[in-house]
Amino acid sequence: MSGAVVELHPGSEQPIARVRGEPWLDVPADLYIPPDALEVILENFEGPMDLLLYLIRKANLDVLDIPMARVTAQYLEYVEAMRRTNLELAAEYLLMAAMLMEIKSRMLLPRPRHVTEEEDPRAELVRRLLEYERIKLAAQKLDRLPQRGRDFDAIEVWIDQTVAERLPEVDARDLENAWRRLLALARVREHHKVTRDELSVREHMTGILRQLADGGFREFGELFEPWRGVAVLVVSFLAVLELVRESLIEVTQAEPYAPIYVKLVRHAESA
Amino acid sequence: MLSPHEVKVVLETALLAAEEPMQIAQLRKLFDEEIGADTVRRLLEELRADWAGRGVDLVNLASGWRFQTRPEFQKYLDRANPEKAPRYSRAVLETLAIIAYRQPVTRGDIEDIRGVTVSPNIIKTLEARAWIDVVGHRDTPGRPALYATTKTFLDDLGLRSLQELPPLEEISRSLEGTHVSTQAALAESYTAPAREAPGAGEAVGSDTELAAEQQT
Amino acid sequence: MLSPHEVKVVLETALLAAEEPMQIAQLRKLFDEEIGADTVRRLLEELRADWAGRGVDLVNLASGWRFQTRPEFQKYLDRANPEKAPRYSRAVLETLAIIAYRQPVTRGDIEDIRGVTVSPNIIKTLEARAWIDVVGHRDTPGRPALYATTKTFLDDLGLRSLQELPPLEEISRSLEGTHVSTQAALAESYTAPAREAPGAGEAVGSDTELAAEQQT
Repeated sequence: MSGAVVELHPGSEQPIARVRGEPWLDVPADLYIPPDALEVILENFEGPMDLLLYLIRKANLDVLDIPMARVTAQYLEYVEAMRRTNLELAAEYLLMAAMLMEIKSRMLLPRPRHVTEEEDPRAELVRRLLEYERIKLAAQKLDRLPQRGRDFDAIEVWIDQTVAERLPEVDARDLENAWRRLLALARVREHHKVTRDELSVREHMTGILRQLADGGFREFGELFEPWRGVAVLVVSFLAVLELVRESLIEVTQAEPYAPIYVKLVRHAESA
Repeated sequence: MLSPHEVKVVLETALLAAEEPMQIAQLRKLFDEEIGADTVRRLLEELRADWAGRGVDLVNLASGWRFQTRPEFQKYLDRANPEKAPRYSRAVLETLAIIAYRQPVTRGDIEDIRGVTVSPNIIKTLEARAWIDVVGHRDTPGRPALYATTKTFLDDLGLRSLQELPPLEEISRSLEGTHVSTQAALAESYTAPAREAPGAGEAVGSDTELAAEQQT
Repeated sequence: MLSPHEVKVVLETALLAAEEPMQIAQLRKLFDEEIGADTVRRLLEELRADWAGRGVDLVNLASGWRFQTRPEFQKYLDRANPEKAPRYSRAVLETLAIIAYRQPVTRGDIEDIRGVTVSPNIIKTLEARAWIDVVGHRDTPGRPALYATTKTFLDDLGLRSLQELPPLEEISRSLEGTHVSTQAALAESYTAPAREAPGAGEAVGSDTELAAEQQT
């Protein structure tokens, strides 16, 4: 690739570029730039703002009083040169060209006697150039700060884990909380003393849960065994109610008198 | 030309910053100039001596030299990383609370209060920690062991005596429902154990949960 | 009860072993007993002094205290570890500078200042380094993300706050009679990227270059 023979050093004491060993001491006044050099020069600019700033700074022009005609001409010659060499030109460069020409033409219009800074057609461009330059210099300064990984490393000494397993810590507060929980549970249990009757309800609850274990629907009536007598029927019914109360099963009926269906409630945790 | 002291400072810096143990050959590459392997080895031994009495040790492993923390300092490091701290399960904490507040108690007493059987693992966990021990046997059928908390328990919790545990009176008063805290405790008891919920349908059975669980 | 010397050894050990900078509050948690924040601060200053003249420095950063190698020793470390940390391209550095100095900013804001489109790679590079993150969205059509720098950014550049960033320069009207630094910066800004030159012939204008490149 021909670009490889070009080195670029604009703005320094060294030749701006070296093309096939020949030094180019400056961006030439007539702006004839060999295509090879142009390519490399452009790569060194971060976009039209950067190029424009370079042209202004290089010619040592006053940023606050930019000679628009001169700068626009120079800029356009660069853009023209790029087009001649068929370099793919980013839209931003053309946009800037249009902006420069617009400012230039507005400056040719007769101006009011007292031109305030805001009325200067260049004001916005100048603001943007100064902001860009400020950021560009700040970026260089940031790059000069010592950077972890590049200029220094954080220390992280190996932690020797040969020690026995780590034991949980407990404090008095934990014990108090545990005790409170127990008391609260004890209170709840008082209302549901596990009596013989209750146990038989729980036994039926377990039975119903087993029947529904596949997760499918059962018709309500299937859960009962009427042939075992009224007592068992009542206990089974209590078991269903208890299961509903504990949100373990759900009972659905589409409309009055339609069949009632029962299925397990799927808790997110049990998934 | 670096002085031996300067070479030692560079070795120390490189070893402190290294992610992996470093071999003598690697350490020699730190320098522009030629430093003999013997010199490096001698300076490493000096460094090791310099670090005596500190929390970090220079050790010589199969894969090279590295700085590592001394095991005695593990407890301090652990405190700095509480998110890695293992925690006891509710079952262990409740069992411990019952023993602490109701000692001496039998396993049956604990089961009566908790409403679930107490797995032997829970008792073993607390005994292994030397927080509880058997102080006698109740004179009932089977002569069940009576558990109580130890001095180690008090020491580890930073208590001088059982009197310094949060007072029980307050808690028992709250049992009457006169205290707002009971409400809070009740609310907690319904929200906190949500993770234990699946399969709790038969929770009136055995306490199969793990004695201690690592918090993730 | 630990002696001040013992406390200092624990602090040193914890800081040497820590993955992240540690705050005073975290350091106080290392201890069982109550150690005042002032005491910890004083001992940290003592530690810092103890380490003077070594290759490692105790520094106070945005997110706390950390041991790190002194930049003067990097040349030795680089010899042992030839893969260098990335040098960022001008595009990345300028984007970072805009976010650092003008935060919070949207990608559009960055493009307005730089005058070129910002490639997603640049943002990704800075996000991957955890130097920037999205702190919100501007309430305009498209709700563009607002970027800001992170604590890691400050830590990695050895800064305690954004106040410590190099001040933005007051730009002069023209180069005549300006401070040398601007001159030098101008020269630097066009010479430094020369090493990037060969290759990307189509890179003109847009940020198609690699966001970060390894220095060779």
